[in-house]
Formats: sequence, C-alpha cells, structure tokens
Amino acid sequence: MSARLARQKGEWVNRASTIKFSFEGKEFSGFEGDSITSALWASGEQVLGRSFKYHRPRGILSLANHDINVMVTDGMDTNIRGDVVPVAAGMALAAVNTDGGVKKDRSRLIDSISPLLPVGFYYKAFHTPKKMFPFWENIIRKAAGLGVVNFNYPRILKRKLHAHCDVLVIGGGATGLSAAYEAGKSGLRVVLVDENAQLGGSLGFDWGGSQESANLLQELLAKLESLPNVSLIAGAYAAGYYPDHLIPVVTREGITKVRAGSVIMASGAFEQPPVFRNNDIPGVMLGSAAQRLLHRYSVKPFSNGVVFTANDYGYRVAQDLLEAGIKLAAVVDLRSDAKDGPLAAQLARRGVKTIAGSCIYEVQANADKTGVKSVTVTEYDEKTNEALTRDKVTLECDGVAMCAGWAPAANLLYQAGTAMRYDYGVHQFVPNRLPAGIFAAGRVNGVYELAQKVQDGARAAAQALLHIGLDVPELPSVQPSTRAQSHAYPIVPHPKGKNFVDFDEDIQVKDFINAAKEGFDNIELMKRFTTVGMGPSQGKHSNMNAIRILARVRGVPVEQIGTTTSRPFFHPTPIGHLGGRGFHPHRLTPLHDVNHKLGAVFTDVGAWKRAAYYKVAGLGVADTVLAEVEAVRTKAGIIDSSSFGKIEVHGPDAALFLERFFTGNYIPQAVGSSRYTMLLDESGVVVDDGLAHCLAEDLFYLSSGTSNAAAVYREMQRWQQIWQLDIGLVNVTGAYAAINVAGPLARQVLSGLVNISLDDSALPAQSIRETEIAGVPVRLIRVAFVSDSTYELHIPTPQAAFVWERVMGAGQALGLKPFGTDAQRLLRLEMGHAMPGIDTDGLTNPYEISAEHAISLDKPDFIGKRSLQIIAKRPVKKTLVAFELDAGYAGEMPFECNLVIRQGEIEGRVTSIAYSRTIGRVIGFAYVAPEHSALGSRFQIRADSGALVNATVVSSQFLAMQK
Amino acid sequence: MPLRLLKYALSKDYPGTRFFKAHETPKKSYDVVIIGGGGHGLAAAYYLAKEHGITNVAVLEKGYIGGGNTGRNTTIVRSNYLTPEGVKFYDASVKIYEGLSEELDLNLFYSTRGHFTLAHTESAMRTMRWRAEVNKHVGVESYVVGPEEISKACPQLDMSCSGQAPILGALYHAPGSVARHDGVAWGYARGADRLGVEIFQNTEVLGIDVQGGKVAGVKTSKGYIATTKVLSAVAGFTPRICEMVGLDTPIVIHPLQACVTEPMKPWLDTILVSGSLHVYVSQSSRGELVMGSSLDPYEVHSTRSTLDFVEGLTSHMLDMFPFLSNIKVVRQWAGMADMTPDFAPIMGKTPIEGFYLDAGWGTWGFKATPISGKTMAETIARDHAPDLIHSFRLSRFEDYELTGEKGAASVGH
Amino acid sequence: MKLLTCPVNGTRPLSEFVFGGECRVPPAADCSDKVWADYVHNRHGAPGIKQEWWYHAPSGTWFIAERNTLTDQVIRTFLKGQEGKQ
Amino acid sequence: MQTEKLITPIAHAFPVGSVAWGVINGMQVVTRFVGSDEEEARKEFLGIADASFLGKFGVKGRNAAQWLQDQGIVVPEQPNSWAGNADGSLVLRLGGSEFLIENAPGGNLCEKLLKADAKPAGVYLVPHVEASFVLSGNAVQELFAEVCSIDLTRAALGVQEVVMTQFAGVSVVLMHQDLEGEARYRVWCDSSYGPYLWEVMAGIANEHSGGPIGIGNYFSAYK
Repeated sequence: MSARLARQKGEWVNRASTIKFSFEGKEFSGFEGDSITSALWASGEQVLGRSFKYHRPRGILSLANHDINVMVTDGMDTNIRGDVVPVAAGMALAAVNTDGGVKKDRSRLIDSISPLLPVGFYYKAFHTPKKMFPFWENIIRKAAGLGVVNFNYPRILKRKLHAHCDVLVIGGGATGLSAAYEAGKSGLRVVLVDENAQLGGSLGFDWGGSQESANLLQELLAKLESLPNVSLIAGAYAAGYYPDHLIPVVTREGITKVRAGSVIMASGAFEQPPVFRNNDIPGVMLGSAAQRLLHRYSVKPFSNGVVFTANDYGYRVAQDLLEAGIKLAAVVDLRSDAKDGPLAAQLARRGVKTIAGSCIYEVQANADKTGVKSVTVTEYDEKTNEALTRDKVTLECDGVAMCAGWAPAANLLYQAGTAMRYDYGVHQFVPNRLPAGIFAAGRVNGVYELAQKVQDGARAAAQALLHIGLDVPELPSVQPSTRAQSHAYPIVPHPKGKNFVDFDEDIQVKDFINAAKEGFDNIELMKRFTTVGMGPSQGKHSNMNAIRILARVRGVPVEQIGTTTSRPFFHPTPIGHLGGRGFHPHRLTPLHDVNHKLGAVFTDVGAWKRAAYYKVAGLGVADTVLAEVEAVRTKAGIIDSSSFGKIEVHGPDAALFLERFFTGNYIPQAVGSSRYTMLLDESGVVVDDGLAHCLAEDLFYLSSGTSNAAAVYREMQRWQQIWQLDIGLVNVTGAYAAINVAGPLARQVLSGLVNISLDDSALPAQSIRETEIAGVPVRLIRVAFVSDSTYELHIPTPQAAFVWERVMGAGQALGLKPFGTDAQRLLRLEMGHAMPGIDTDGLTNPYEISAEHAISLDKPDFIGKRSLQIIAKRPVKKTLVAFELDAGYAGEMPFECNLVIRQGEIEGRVTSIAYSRTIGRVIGFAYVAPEHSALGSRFQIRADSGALVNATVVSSQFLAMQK
Repeated sequence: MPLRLLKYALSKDYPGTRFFKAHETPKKSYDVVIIGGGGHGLAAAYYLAKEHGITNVAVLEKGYIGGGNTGRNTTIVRSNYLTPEGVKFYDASVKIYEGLSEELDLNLFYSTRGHFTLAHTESAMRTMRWRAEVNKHVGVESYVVGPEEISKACPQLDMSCSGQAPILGALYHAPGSVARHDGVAWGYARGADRLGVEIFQNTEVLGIDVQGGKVAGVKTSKGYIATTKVLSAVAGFTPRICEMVGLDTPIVIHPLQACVTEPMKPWLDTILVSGSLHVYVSQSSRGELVMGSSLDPYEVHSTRSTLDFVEGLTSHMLDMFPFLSNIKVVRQWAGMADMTPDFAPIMGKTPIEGFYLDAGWGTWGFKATPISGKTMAETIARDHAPDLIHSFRLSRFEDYELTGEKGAASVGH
Repeated sequence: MKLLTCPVNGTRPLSEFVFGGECRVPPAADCSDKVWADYVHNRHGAPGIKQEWWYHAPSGTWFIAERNTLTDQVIRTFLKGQEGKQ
Repeated sequence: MQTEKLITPIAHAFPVGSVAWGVINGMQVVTRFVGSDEEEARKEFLGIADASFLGKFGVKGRNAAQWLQDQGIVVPEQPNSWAGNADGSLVLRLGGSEFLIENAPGGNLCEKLLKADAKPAGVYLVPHVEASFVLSGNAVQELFAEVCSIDLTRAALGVQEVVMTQFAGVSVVLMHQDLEGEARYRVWCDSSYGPYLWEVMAGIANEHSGGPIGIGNYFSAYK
C-alpha cells in the first residue's frame, strides 16, 4: 500500500527517477531525493529498526538526524541513519541491531523481561562470583553495540579544506536566511551552512495549512541570489565550535574548517517528544516529522491520526495533515485553556474535535506490534502532572503526531561558552550572555513567529557586522515569544512505564526517579547513571525532558538543575572525514636517489629517510651490516650523513656564545680545529652532543646528530634572545650535505680529489679545512666517530650527488663501500662512543657517563652548571661502563635494555650491545653501580629467557683489544 | 539472568537506596578533611575508615563526585611501567582492582583484556624490552612480542599502519584491563558513606588555614571546618590548592583529551597503545571505541576541546584500522592533567604539617585509584608514608632524585 | 585551532608555533642549592596571567605571549626586550 | 658554472622517462613534463613549476639592510615584504633583518653579491639552496585551502607581502607576484622537503585538471 501523496509544490523527491532497493530481503522502490526512511514509509513499511536495550520495534521519531533506532547497514557500511541518508539504487539494507531480522528479532524477548533490568542493572549483578563475570560480560558486550563493523570497508580519506569568511551563519531557515541577507548587503564574505539537503528550515515543511512559509522562502532565496558574496551551502552541518571562531563544516565530500570573523547561530530548535506509555510504537512521531514526511517527501505519516499537542504548533501540524487528506480522530491538548481558543475553533470547522486538558495516556499497538491500533485519552491535571484515569476514552487511529515543545539547538552556543537562562515565558533555555563575536537568532533565542524570526536574523547580522568593525546601525532587539512554545512538563506517568524519555537508550520515566532515589540526583550523575543523552543523538530529544523530570523529583525550578555539558560533535562525524587526507612530511637527503640505486634500505630517523644498509644479493641483513663494518675497518666506507644538524655561529661573540651554551671551553679555540660539544638542560641532564669546528675567529660551524638538530637550533635562538650577544645564528642543515669517508684507505681515496695535504700533521684529528673537490667548495673535517681515520665532507646540497660520484669513483679500486646507519652504530660502539638518547635517558647527568672531561666548571656559567654543582655533591647512582662478554661466548645473546642483575636485584641495564667481528667479542655499554665500575669488574646480564650472562667491565677503547 | 536482579522485578517499590547520603552542612570539625570527591579522595576516605578506623572524615567535592578526571579518563588499568618502584606500586593497584567489584559489591565491569604497547621504531622496541624486563623482575606479566602475536590478538590491525609506521613488535601486558570509571567513584563513595564518612557535593574549598606551619582548618563555601589533617586529592586543581598553603610544586596543568565513537558490535578485544602514533584505544562494553592521545602541548586550566586533537587521533586510527573510515565519532572531551617533570605522582607529606598531597597524576591516575587511596590513608593515619610510595615524595625534586618514568619516554629520541 | 599572533609574522594557527614554557628569571648563581632546585623544578602552577615563550617555526621567531592560563586568552604578544613598544 | 654538478632538489619527485630533462643555470631540471598544449592547459587550471635553479643569496644581521643598500639593492621597507630590482630579481625581507635575494631569470645578481667585498660586522651570509616553486591558475586557491590554514587570497595578502607559514606541515616562504600578465605565487621550502612538497602540490594540481609544467611556461627566458 503506497502512502505517497500526489505531487506537491516544493517536494524534495524527483518522481522521474525511481530508485529500487531492498530492505531486510524485500524489494522496495522510492524516488530520487527520498531518505531511506521516507522511501520505506511510503511503501507502508513501519518497523524500520529495533531499539538499543529492549529491542522494541521502532519507526520514525524526528526525521531530523536523530532517529537512532533506524540505523541500517548496506552490507558494506554500517550505522547508516535511515532518516536522513538518501536512498540509492541497488542498496540492500537491513536494520543493524536485530537478532534474526527486524520483524522477527529474537532479542525482542528482552522487552518482556525488562522489569529485571532496571536502571543501572549492570552495576548490580554479574560480578559475583567473580569467575562468572567474563561469561556475563561476553553476553552483555554482544547485546550492546549497534552495527557490525565491516573489516573490508575501504579506507576513504576525504579532503580537508580551510576557508575564511567574515560572517558565518549556521542554519538556513527563515532566521538564518534573513541574517545572511542582512550581512551580505555589506559586500563582505558571508557563508551560510545548513545540514538539510535543501535550504529553508521549517519554512520548507511547517506550512500550517497556508502558503505563507513557502512564499517567504522563495522571497528570501531570491534576494540572496542577488548577492554573489554570500555562499549558501546546504547539506553541510557545523560540527562543533572551537576557539577563535573555528567551525568545521561537514558535508558528504569532506570537512571545511571555516574561520569566521563572527558567527550567527540560527540553528533553530529540536522538537521534543511528550512522554507517555508506548510513545515509541511505529506511527507515533513528532509533529515536525509528520510535516517533513508530508512536504519533503510527499508521504502520509498515517491515514487516521491523533495529534497530541501542548502548544499552538500542534494545530499547524493538524492543518497540514488535513490538507494532505489525512483523517484526524482528534487533537488532544494537554492545556486545559485550549478548549475555546481560535485554533480549536478552526479545527472544529473542519470537523476535528479538540480534547483539551487531556493527554494520551497510552498507545495500544496492533497485534504484531508494528503500528498503532488506538490511543487511550484521559484528563490531565496540569498542576500535579498526573493523568486522571477515571474517564478513559479510546480512539482508534494508526498514528500520532506529538507536539509538546522544543529545545534550542544550542549545542554550538554552549561549546562557545554561552551562559544560558531558562525563560519561563517561552519555556526553554535561551542565551543569557554570549561570547564575543557569537550571535544567536531565531528559535535558539525563543523567537518563533515568522516575522520576528526574520527580524531577529537581521538584528543578529547587524551585530555581527559591528563586531568585525563595520559601522552599521544597531537594529532593535526581538523579545522571545511570550506564549509558551513548550510545555513545562509534558510527562504522563504510567504505572506500567514504557513511557520513553530517551529513545536512543530506552530510558523510561521511572529510570530517572529510581536513579534519583539511589542518590544520582544531580544532572551529570543522573546522565552517567541512566546514560540519558549518551547515545548517538547526544540527548537532542531527551535532555530537556530529563532536566524537567529531575527538577520535579527534586522539587526545584528547572534552572537550578542546569544542563549537561555540550561537546563536539553536533552530529556524529566520520573518522574518515576527521582524519581526512593527512600529510606525512618527510625529508630526503640530496643523495637519496644515489643511495636508492646502490640498494639502500631506508629507515626513518625523525622526519628523515636514511639508508640503514645496502642490500647485497644473497646476504642476510646481519651479515650485510658486518660486511659494511669490515669494509670500514679494513679498507674504506662511505656514508651519507646529510641529515646531521649543522649550524653556523657568526660574529665577534661566537666563541662566547658557545661557552655559555655548551659545557666545554671555546675561548680560545684554534682556527681549523674541532672540539666536542655537550649540551645540558637547566637541571643538568645530558641533552645532546656534537662538534664545534672553528672556521675563523668569528665563525664556528657546529655539527650534531640528526634527531635533535631542530630543537637544539631553536634553543640556541632562544638563549640568544636572552643573552643578546653580537652573533648571527644560521641553520644550514638543509644547505649542506655531508658525506663521511672512513677507514684505513679513506685518506688514499680522497687525497687525489683535494688539493690539500691530508697527512696527520697537516690535518690532525679534530680539525677542519675549507677546500674544493672538482671545483665544488667543500668543508673537510677530520673526525673520529666511526673510525680513527674518518673524513667528513660538507658540500652544498645541490652538488652533493656530483661529489659523491667523484668520491665513489676515486674509491672504486680501493674497495670503497657504502655503509648505512646500522653499520654506523656498530662502528661507533667499536670506537667506544656513547650516544645521547641511546646510552643516556631523560635523567642522565654527565657524571653518570663519566663525561667530566667535557665539563668546565671553572667557566663563569653555562646551561646546567648550577645544577651540576649540586649534583656533584651527591653520590653518583649509576655509571656507564664499557663491557665485553667472555671470549667465545655462544649462549643466548642479550639485547639492549636487558637488565644488569646482582644478587637478585636490578643494578642497571645494557644500553648498547653487539657482536663485533672486528674485535671477535660481544661488546657494549651498560649501567652498573659505581662501586662495580672498575675495569675488570664482573657483572651479570639477564637475557630475555632469564639466563644470566657474565660480562666484564673493560676500557671503552675496544679496538685496542683487537687481536 | 542472575537472581540478584529478581528483586527489582518482584518488589513493588524500587528497592534501591541512596549510594551516599545527601549531606548539606558540614560539622564544625573533622579529624580529616579530604579535598576532592573523585576516585582518589573517596578511596582514601574509604580506607581511612575501613583500615584505620578513622571515620570522622569529610570529603569535599566542588562539583559532583567522580566529575573530574575519574569520569573523564579512558579507563585503562595496567602496571607495565618502567621503574621498579612504579611497577610495584601500580601492580598493587591492579591486585586490588581485581577484587574490587566484590569488595564494594558493585559491578565495576573490570575486564581484563590484555594490553599491547605497539613499537614502530627500534628505539621504541628498546623501551618495550626495558619495561618488560623490569616488569618481569617485579613479577608482572609483561613481555615483548613480535608482529605475529599482535596480529593474532588483533587480526584487524594493519601491521604496516598504512605504510606510515610499520609495527615491529609490542610490549604485551596480560593484566591490562578496562573498568567503569564512574562505578569506581560511586563504589568507594558508597563504601565510605556506610562507614560513616560524610561526603559533601557542591562544596568548594576557598582556603586552607595554616597556623605556625600546621594545618588548622579549611574554609569552604559552606563555612569553616576545623581540622588538623587535610588531604588534597584533586586533579587539575592541585596548584590552586597548593597556593592556599603557599606551596610551589613541579606540577603544570595540561589538558588531556579523549573521544568516543558510536557503538558497534564487539570486535576489538584488546587494549592497544601506540606511542609513535599517539593513540590508545579500547572498545567499551557498550560497543564504543574509547580513544585518547597525547597531552596538549601547553598549560591550560580548562577542559576545552580542540579540533586538531581529534583530527590527529582519527588520522592515526585510520592508519591502524583503515576500515573505520565511516565509523563516526560521537563526542570528544577533555580532562586537566597534573603533569610532573618525571611523569610520576607526588604523594605523601609536605613541608606543611598536616597537609598531605595526592597529586601529579598526569595521565595515570585512574589506574592508581585503589592503591593511592590505601597508601594515602595509611600516610594520614600514621603521619608517615609507606615504603611503597617513598619514591613519589615531594622532596625528591629538591634532592635531584627524580623517578625515571619519563626517562623511558625520552629514550632513543 | 587556536590563533596566536606572532609580533613579526601576524596571526597564525597554533600549529605553526612551538611552546617554550614560562619565562622565568633564574636566581643568582650564588643562591643556595635549595633556591636553585626550587627554580629548576618547581612552578607556580596556579592559573593566572603568565608570560610565556612561543616560537613561530616557519620564520624562526621567538617571542613572548602574555596569556591567561585559565581562559587560554592571549592578552598580548611582543618580542623580548620590546615589551613597551608597539 | 660547470654543468651537471647541480641537481634540482625536487629531482626525486619527478617521473622517470616521460619527461624532458635539461640544464638551466648549470642545474639539471625537468624542462617539460607533457606536451606543450597540455602544459598550457594545465597552467590555466593549476600549474606548478620547479624554479629551484634560480640563483639565491642571503644575508642576515643588524647591518644587512644597510650593506644591501650599499650594493645597490632595493631593500623592502617593511618586515615580511618584498621588492623587485630593476633587473627583475627579487628581494624578500624575511622578518626584520634577514634577506633572501633570487636572481631574475637569466640574471646573475646573486653570484655578484657572493663575490662582493668582505661583509662588515653585523652582516652574515646565509646560504640558500631551497626548493622553489611557481604556482598559478584558477584553482590555486583551492590548493592553498587544502595545504595551508591561513587565508592566502589576493584580497588577504597585501600587495608586497611575504608570508612565512606552513604548507602540508612544511615551513615555506610565500609571495604573490603579477608577472608576464598573470597572477603567480612563489613558494620556497627547505630542499630536503622539496620532493615531498612537490608530490603533495602536484597531486592536488592534478585533481584540479592542472599539474607540473616546465618553467618556460612562466619565464619566457626559458621557453
């Protein structure tokens, strides 16, 4: 049976395009522009989902993106919201939260045992005996949850954009459109967003039996069309408010992060359900949902209905239903004074009776519980808020439209820090104090009349323009409606309950009363205990009633209850939108392609990609690395060190700057020499180390490891701000590439390429020269990090590949081989160099790594000095020592961070360990107790399996042990 | 269905009684005043009454109980720390937690899921081994596992993390659990209330009366309370409380944010943490993914949310679980974390006689709730801190004897 | 994302900045160990208006922001030593 | 300058095979990515070209502005603004006391400055080997909207403004210039990020029917 009406003006559906789809195995059709729900409803399908806890059949509640019980899956995606997601051809849909289908859901039995499951029941059972809990937990976990996640769902990364505007208007109803027009007249950039597929808000569906709304909508849209500086974006919701007016706007395509000069919140209001027994039976829906069905989708909500209202709005709904040819069994009005009003009279003229001062006491479901059979109406005492059940009237009907009032869609206003107050005229919360640059208009302000909404929108626009510095006249303020748009307490008690307040979570009136009885009588505690508002609709239809009930239970006015905190997001927002297409910046050395050609396997070092080792066909990784080491020890190796930090310190005070920044001495330092640098923090902890090369009296060239380079440069800049020395700091990390040539034949490799002498006398260890290779300027540094005979070439980045090729060419005949960071680590270990970050941790002080030689406490000051003076007075707690395992050790190999154990207690840990083929031993560094740090001391390392491995403290001059 | 639930079906009137009395006006004096009605303060009150017979205790809560970090954290309980003193302390907490539902007769949904700290770099692997070795030494079940074992426990995890950060291994910690955070506060509140402790909600501490270096009383929004012992068990507000007694501490407040998705049927059984991707995630018993990330990078004393937090977190979630593109985030929120320089708490006595601190809980407070309550109760009752918390004393900073929990964080940078 | 105004480069999102901690003046080097330890480790951590170091990464600019740590409102920013200048 | 010693820092991001390599100012660069008709079409929508070969020179320090003036260079008055020399070379003032100078196409000002007399006190050389890009086209603002969080519309940018900001997580220097009858944006970033940033921007350009094009499309000197 089709519930589709004849074509009507303004409908969203395109009747020329029929969409075929299936739901729960049955074929259906709808039109393009239908939501899943409207297409099904048009086809007479009313049970669209099952509720979260009791698995009750559910249909339409709001059609406004909070019908959480109508979540479906198409087999691919899950938790699809039927009320707002457009139906698409070929969809094969099923409700998510059923056991055996929406009609025959086996879990529906839970509804009949619901008395066993009172509020918070899960806190009260299942934990004794303890060993049974996992059993119950498993059942509870499976019962909870909505859709099943599809592990094959594709990774969809949406684009994320930034946008900037002067005025952002949120909400495209009468108020928002009016605001956008008024703001747009300034010529500034105005953006209006609205979550619905089409603009207009309630103008598009709340007709009240006349054409006034539709005409106003056309008029406003036409005016806005003349303003090219105003962008109107439908199908886009403002997902949250973040500081400095940042508002992410979500569409199907992605997120646009809008930064606005000022923001107008014309977000309207959510209709709130009255609460009565069985107010969740399919066919019982909000009045606005009925109007949306009628005017957006041209679908009858029911054919013979009852309007249950507590405001004048219900009469507008009744008029629209009648216009659509729907029979009305009655309008039931909670208000006793509604009886003789003009609205009731209007309806009476159309043959519809108004039963005033009454309520729907309960709804009777039809036999298979798929819809409404009848409603029972009783008198309602507005003073005591009780149904007077002595005279019950039963009205046959197949649906109910509920109109009890509204709650402002103030979520973003709350997030922005708006203070709200409860207005007893209109009976809703309205803004009391707005943050700078935020303006509210329309229903969020309690303004409901069409003309006044338009006026309030314009007023807010003028204020928004004033805020961003425009000289425009202020417009008169608009007062909230004096006639209550919401009922103060639209709650009908019923001894048998099932009068739902929160449809997401199946929370009934008695759950609140019982929660309060157990002490959860604060709104936040009540929220947490009952879970009201914690479902996917985040309380859009339940929080206000919860507040009203709690106020009643505690006997205090509503405003004393306050509201729960509003957090982003306004609507749940997909992870793929939020995560979006991310950026993963990475740095390549100028030798990256060269390395790649040589078979490099890259590893991440900070943002850099560095060569870990160079693949050799038929050789395992460990052997490959050992072969690279062997080349350095026996012939020569070459490594790309371009990622090293490089900083130039220029100026007359350059040496003084180093004196203050590092622990060592640089006044004086001979031109052409290099010195060790160690950086501490103010608490005396080792942060970084490196070398300072003196190129001229007023120019130092600093080199350090890769990871800390940016942070160290940053700290230098900061201290320079404080010290104000006569220097210039230049970070040249990216400007220079670095290549190390190391090994006994390194000098031979290079000697033909440079025109300076590389002899020890001319270029001793720790010295630097400026020279050229094939016309390329090169800083040539004699370092001893991986081998005694190492030359580091610093070359302008664009020429690095050229120089590398020259060096490789020169070394080819000598057995020069590239080596990577893996070999480098073993090489530096063989050289006995401890490394900050590997052999130290975030608390290590220089005394613990025996670095006294690097510290000049006699200097006037350096960073960390004062702390070192304190630390020096205290006993050292641990000492880093070099060690070897016994010759020929062939047992379980300990790893870095295995512990040093003495008499069953932790003494320290291994920080570096490796088998050195050069030395023929396993060597490493470890922390031990200072009293056991003497050369020759023995200690034990506990390997992963628990086996204790003997080690001996040795000199860090490992290479001297070479046989 | 357990028989315990039958009483709700059979009785005419709802048989539930108040978890804790609604006290309005405090007495003139108490033996002990506890500032902060979160898990820690309530647990301390409970153990003071239960184990030390000190029942003349007032717990003062500015808002509602459990409304601070107790109700804002991501509910992970674990003991796989780095320092032996840290591991021992948290292990003692885990042990209490395991029997706490029964002790408090409230189902805390204490659910042991196993906990993986994923390592994407060699240096992270080193730290995992360090933690595993210290844990094993202290008798805590943690060990380093390879990719196969991780895949077995969580087959949905993309081990390459979309090629961005391939997983090399993990620290597996068998006792890792989640629990209902609110329930912990409510359970302790009920337990303390039944033993005679008085809990005051909506009661703000305005000042602490110190005379001659000794605590004499507390000024509150509900009047002056005389007492000689005050415990500060707040989070996010510690510096403000310390200011009342003229004490500077190393604590700096940073917001810590979290978010939660729509419910879905259970699929993620374990708790996963990735330091490199700044993600920790578990699936609640309601079916939501509960997710958190690293601290906000600068000092803020508010619980505001930021968009960049959730953008970064979800981006990394997709690296780990590419199929979550269309799963929706429902809500994000924040707590205020007391950060210390060494990532360890500050517990015990202070230079002010009778002023005790239970603070510096950073991102690790929920898991320590029972043991902090127990040890602080002992500290107050005996005016002497037990050995278990000696390493966390305030004076360690003056002595340059920091605890090395942060040491691990900066290893291999 | 929050905005911060670099005195040289103008208003930018926070992602372009690195937080450098509170601006604090160390005690004289001849202070007692206790005073120095207090300086190194302790903070006046209560909320209030504080002067902080911030670094604009794309331009390498350190500057000082006066910020209310309770509300996260920045009151003003200036280059060190140019506090009084506009 | 000898040829083949210099390679554009973006080289790694360029496709192998289909493109035409050449040498400009001694640097190996790609001179054409697709057919010239297609390049012209791309330029309309969103063109991106590699200009890293243009010689650069930098100084900083309290006397840098004065020294440049002494060398006959036009010095921009305001921090974060730029000026053009008569020969078409660009002078960017990065903050208060640092300057980046880039040769005009075919020019050699930077080489001259490098060889100039010893710098006086308070003038420090800053080597510049950045990756450098030219961008233009109808969709260029859409690219900016995706990679950058600040407003880079022409209305928001002052006429001669230099912006130091971040693109796709990487620090960049940006300026806008109307040249040869069209609106162009110039972007510089650390050379090590060059390939990454090229891939990001060229990828977005492709989505807008644009893409990489040879520099000759922008500077007739290199046609």
